Amino acid sequence: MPEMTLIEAIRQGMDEELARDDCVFITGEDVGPRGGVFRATQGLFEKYGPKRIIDSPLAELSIVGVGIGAAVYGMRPICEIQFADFIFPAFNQILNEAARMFYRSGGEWAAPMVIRAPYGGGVGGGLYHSQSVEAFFAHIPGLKVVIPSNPKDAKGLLKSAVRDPNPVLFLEPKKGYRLIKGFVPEGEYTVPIGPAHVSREGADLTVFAYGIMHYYCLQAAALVAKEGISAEVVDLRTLLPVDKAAIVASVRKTGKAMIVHEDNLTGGYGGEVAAIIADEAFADLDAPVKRLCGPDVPGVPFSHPMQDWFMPNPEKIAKAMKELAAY
Amino acid sequence: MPEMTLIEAIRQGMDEELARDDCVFITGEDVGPRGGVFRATQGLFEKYGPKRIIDSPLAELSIVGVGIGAAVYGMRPICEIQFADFIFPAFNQILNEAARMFYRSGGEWAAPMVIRAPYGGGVGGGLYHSQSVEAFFAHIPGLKVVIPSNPKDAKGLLKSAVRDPNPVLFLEPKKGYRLIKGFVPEGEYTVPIGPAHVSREGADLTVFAYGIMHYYCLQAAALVAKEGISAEVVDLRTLLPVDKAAIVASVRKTGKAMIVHEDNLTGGYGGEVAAIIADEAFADLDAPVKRLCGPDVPGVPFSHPMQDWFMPNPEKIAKAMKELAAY
Amino acid sequence: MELSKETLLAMYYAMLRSRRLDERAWVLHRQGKIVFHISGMGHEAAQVGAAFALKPGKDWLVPYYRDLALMLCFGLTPREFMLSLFGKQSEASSGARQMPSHFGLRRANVVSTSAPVATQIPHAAGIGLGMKMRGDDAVVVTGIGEGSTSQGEWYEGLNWAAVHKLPMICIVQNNQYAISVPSHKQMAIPNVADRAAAFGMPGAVVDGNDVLAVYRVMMDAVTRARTGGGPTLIEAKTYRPVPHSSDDDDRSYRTREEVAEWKKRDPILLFKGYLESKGRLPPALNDDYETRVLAEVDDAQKFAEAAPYPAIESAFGPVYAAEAHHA
Amino acid sequence: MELSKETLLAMYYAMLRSRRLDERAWVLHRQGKIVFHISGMGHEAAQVGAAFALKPGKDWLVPYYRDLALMLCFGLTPREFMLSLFGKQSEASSGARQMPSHFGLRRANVVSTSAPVATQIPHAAGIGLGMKMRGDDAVVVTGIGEGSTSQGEWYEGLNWAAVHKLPMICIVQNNQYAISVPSHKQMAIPNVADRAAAFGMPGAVVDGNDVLAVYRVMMDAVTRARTGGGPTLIEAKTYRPVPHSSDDDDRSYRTREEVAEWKKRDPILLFKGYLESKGRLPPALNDDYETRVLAEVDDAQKFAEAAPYPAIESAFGPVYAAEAHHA
Ligand SMILES: Cc1ncc(C[n+]2csc(CCOP(=O)(O)OP(=O)(O)O)c2C)c(N)n1
Ligand SMILES: Cc1ncc(C[n+]2csc(CCOP(=O)(O)OP(=O)(O)O)c2C)c(N)n1
Ligand SMILES: [Mg+2]
Ligand SMILES: [Mg+2]
Repeated sequence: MPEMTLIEAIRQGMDEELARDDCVFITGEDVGPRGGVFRATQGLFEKYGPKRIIDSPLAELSIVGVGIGAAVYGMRPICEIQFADFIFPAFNQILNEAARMFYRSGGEWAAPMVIRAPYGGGVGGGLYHSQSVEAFFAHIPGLKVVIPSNPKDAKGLLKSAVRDPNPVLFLEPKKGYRLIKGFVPEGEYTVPIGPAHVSREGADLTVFAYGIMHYYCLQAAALVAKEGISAEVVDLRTLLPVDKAAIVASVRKTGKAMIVHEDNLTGGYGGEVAAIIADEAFADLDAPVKRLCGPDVPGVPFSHPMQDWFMPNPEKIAKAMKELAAY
Repeated sequence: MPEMTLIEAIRQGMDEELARDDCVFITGEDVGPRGGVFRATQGLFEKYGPKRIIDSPLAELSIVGVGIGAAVYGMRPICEIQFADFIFPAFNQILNEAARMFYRSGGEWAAPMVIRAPYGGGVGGGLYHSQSVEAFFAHIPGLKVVIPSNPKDAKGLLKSAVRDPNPVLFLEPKKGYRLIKGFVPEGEYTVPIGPAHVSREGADLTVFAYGIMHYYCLQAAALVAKEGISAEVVDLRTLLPVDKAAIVASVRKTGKAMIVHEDNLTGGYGGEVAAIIADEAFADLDAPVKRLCGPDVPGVPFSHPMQDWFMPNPEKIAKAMKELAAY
Repeated sequence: MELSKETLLAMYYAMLRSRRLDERAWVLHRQGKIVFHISGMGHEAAQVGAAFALKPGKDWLVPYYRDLALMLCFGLTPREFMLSLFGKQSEASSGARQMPSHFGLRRANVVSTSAPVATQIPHAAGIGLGMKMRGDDAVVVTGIGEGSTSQGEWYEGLNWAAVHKLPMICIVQNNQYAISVPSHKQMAIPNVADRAAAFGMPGAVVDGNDVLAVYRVMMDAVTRARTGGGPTLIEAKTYRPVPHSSDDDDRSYRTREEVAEWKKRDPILLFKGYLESKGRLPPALNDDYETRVLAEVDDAQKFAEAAPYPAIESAFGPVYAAEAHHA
Repeated sequence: MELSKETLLAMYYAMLRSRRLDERAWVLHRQGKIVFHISGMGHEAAQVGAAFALKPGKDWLVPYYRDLALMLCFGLTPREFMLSLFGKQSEASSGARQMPSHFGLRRANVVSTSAPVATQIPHAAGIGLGMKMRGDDAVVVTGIGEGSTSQGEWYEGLNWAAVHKLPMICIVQNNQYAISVPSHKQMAIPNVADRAAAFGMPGAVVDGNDVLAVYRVMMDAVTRARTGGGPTLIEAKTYRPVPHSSDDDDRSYRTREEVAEWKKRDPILLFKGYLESKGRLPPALNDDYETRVLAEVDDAQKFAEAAPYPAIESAFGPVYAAEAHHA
């Protein structure tokens, strides 16, 4: 099992899918000779050529809209959005077109495609290169939303996404691209879209997270373990459809729940998780349901002291865990 | 106090603001001679002329984007989006531009403007003329999101929105345009953006709603009152910034909470309300926090039996109230 | 390129059939039997002229809501159209989930369409891209109104088609109004087709009320597309003799004289006159056609009236395509 | 339109000042003192030629990230620019919330800008609309790269300007690449300015490395705009001699020969040669300019290095403008 970074795993996943199925192609800004601004597609242009690795015009709505057309025709596009911050010109296409194609046509048509986008802060990117956008998409029935937290899942989930007959938004925690390393199985495997994953068993409380925040939560859990707190960590992985059963089961067990995301608190995905818990695990709850999230300001500020204030990190998470455990 | 419909109150609010401040102007599709497809701007073109009541090109992103430019220049645009379903081409402008203008410029620039859009189902409009879009916007710090449920509030809140130095999304429950009637004070008044309103006092449970669902909740509360259930009804009115204090105060009092919206359940605004309750009113909660919402399908179906299935109504709400009261 | 007598008469019949079906829809609406109709009246020459230059079954269509005549040529049956008007079970485009005229017909390569205008243009480009990738010598045609060309979606979609020299034809049906908004408020140029230069593709203005003129221009475009010559922008100048939809009242934005003037140039009248002048349409034949069409329309109406509404369960989903869907 | 010697030398000094400041930013990045720089190098003639045709203080600017030279002409100081590079307290455009080169300067009518490309174009149109409404004979100018003209936002914004004959000038700085993507992948036409015909406005191609040529074209456009003649699209052909930004490596997408070839046509070199040939720039004067610029740049760097980081609290907000903000 070779160790690799998150972005290497993503690249390998795309490479294998391109090799497996010649309906698969990639389009997006700078995905060609440049290999993507984060190098996710590095080497693929050389290997698969300009017909399958297509530098798009600088226009996200049509990157997705053209992808939809190709998908209904029978291709399997992977559309790269350079930064999640720039996905919004395509919001109409994703929401009103891709996600609704299947239902609105009575099941006659579908738009099987993957939209990949690096998201998240802590990279000195300021308001417009740091956004977490998952909550906007986790409210769109017909769309699937996936966020991997480690290389193994990233590759396996991406391969599932390419093969999925539905549109899948695949959000990649860009701060983790090179930071997060892990072992990836050799040979063909996939990780199913849907199930959450209990990545650390615990007894005192459950913390739900995804992406790089999940990575931090594991670190925080290790920190509080030294103080005798047994935290269960659940990697949600698929945000839509949401794995209600896994959420409820863990809270039934621990009685205390906390959700961590770097996206703004209000209206964020944590609200949905908390609401599920407050309804379906109410009888087992021993404490208020807590959310540790990015503050409600319109973006991650650039200057690093302000950025540090914005971003959750293992220390902040550990502190919140301790408070919850003490309730 | 004259009685009028919801849409008449909105029209009167715009008329008075146009008369009060010549920086105010209206733009949108068919707002001119046609007076809007719902007649919200009827008569205003004749009264204020083509320079202030501007038929826009059929292009929502620029209706909003041009509005932003006019706003930073010093005007006070009211931008009409013909149906909320068609607001998404402008999502990027609302989220990345209007809402962030003030914070991103360190408070130097602001985009004071109103974006009006009729929303909601039950009107035979199918997937694309029935959408509830509030959840997408109630997650955007820097934006205000307002939804009136009655003529008095509609006029007063609209006037506040026009005068607000921030961008305000003003969502109008279109099924209520002519259905909902009420008395509107004579003369000048405003209703502040921010505070929720306890529209019916009760002791056994609280139901939170807005727009036409609030109207239905009042009817449902009257229904269950006959069976001895005392339901408190809270009209949220302003979804962003959210009135946490009002939400928590009511649940402290009744111990049971339910949120009603016609928007899809998962990732909807009800999740945020439930999460606030599950955190800040946990100790006072006597029952699971319930959500009665539109089901998680990609839109309100057209054919009326399916539409009826989708939409919450007073009977469904009353039933859910009784179940919660019995917990 | 001489058209046979049979073809000319088939064209005429196609126009007549669309018209009579369309007229019946207006009647049904006045009778309160259906809730909504949006009409293709006046556009029959533009659409039938286009359709006859194509190969249904091989070529692809991404229509817009006025494309009734085009749809009928592609194989939509009057019964199917009537089912959509009544929102009845097994409606072909959406299972009665969508409003009428939100066309789509999988068996005929007609992609499902939505209401937000211009979203279909990037889809058409994507289909064209797929054709090019696969070496398919089919053509993709998409329809749109002149007002909707103000949308960025239209611009971006055509730009892709030009950059990649895709086998795509965009037919702009310029009926001079977008609901109430005259085209001089949409654009500062007289012809939409002049915009072709902005993309680097040929553009052609044609009299949209002259079915043969449209046919000729389309044949050029189809030949170009099928032989690798790339996309074409066709603007068919026409007029909508009826209100925008059954919800509209056009008296506020145009004079009765203007409408009457254009009705003299009704495309069916014109073509009938032409055929008669060439001795191709003796009165008896025309009567025969009218009788046949009436029988078809009557049958369709009866069929749809007798058809059941969809079962409520058919609204539930599926929301997501199953793995095997596009295998 | 003969320019005085003083003006010519002022232009030269403006170009030199921008260049030296820009070069220093690259040095600071290599030294690891700053995290990001995006450069205006090579674009100085286009920007200074434009700026000198305008009236700072009266006219409005909606810039893009390469507009450093234009910003300096509008009154941004080198100290202010350096503060933005270092993300230091009191940074003028955003309070160090935004990345460097996300320009904005309230005191100089320079509107705050974001990162998503082309969003500024509708803003410029809106400002122009405001000017027209108020009878203000000012002009609004906006800058953009050629790649970004693929966005629907650009199209829609210019369309508004044309329909309403707004006093707006859009300067497309065509440096042949959008990051790695050459312009022939963006569009199937040689000149962006050819797109002016699609809007019904004048378009002009100009050598963007020739400051006087740009000035002349701009003067025409400004005169037209100021006298009610409406908008102009100007395309300044130029080249970016450096990578896209400090995060880029341009060797994967263009040859060193190509870059070297263009460096021979460096706009500062060209203008220096011109001035020398006319006897306007004796070596001593040039040395004097270099010394002055160096002192300014040194001072600015020292100032910014010594400045404090923003207090964490300055990240908190305010998120919303207060009632009185735009009174
Ligand atoms: C994005 C979007 N905005 C607004 C509407 C509402 N609407 C439906 S049709 C229409 C006018 C379309 O005019 P045009 O493109 O000229 O086509 P026509 O109806 O005249 O054939 C409008 C504004 C819509 N469907 N989609
Ligand atoms: C909507 C959006 N998509 C992608 C990006 C990332 N991006 C920043 S600059 C750039 C290239 C811009 O090229 P061009 O418009 O030619 O301007 P230039 O940088 O060459 O001056 C890209 C793709 C962005 N900022 N905004
Ligand atoms: Mg039209
Ligand atoms: Mg460029």
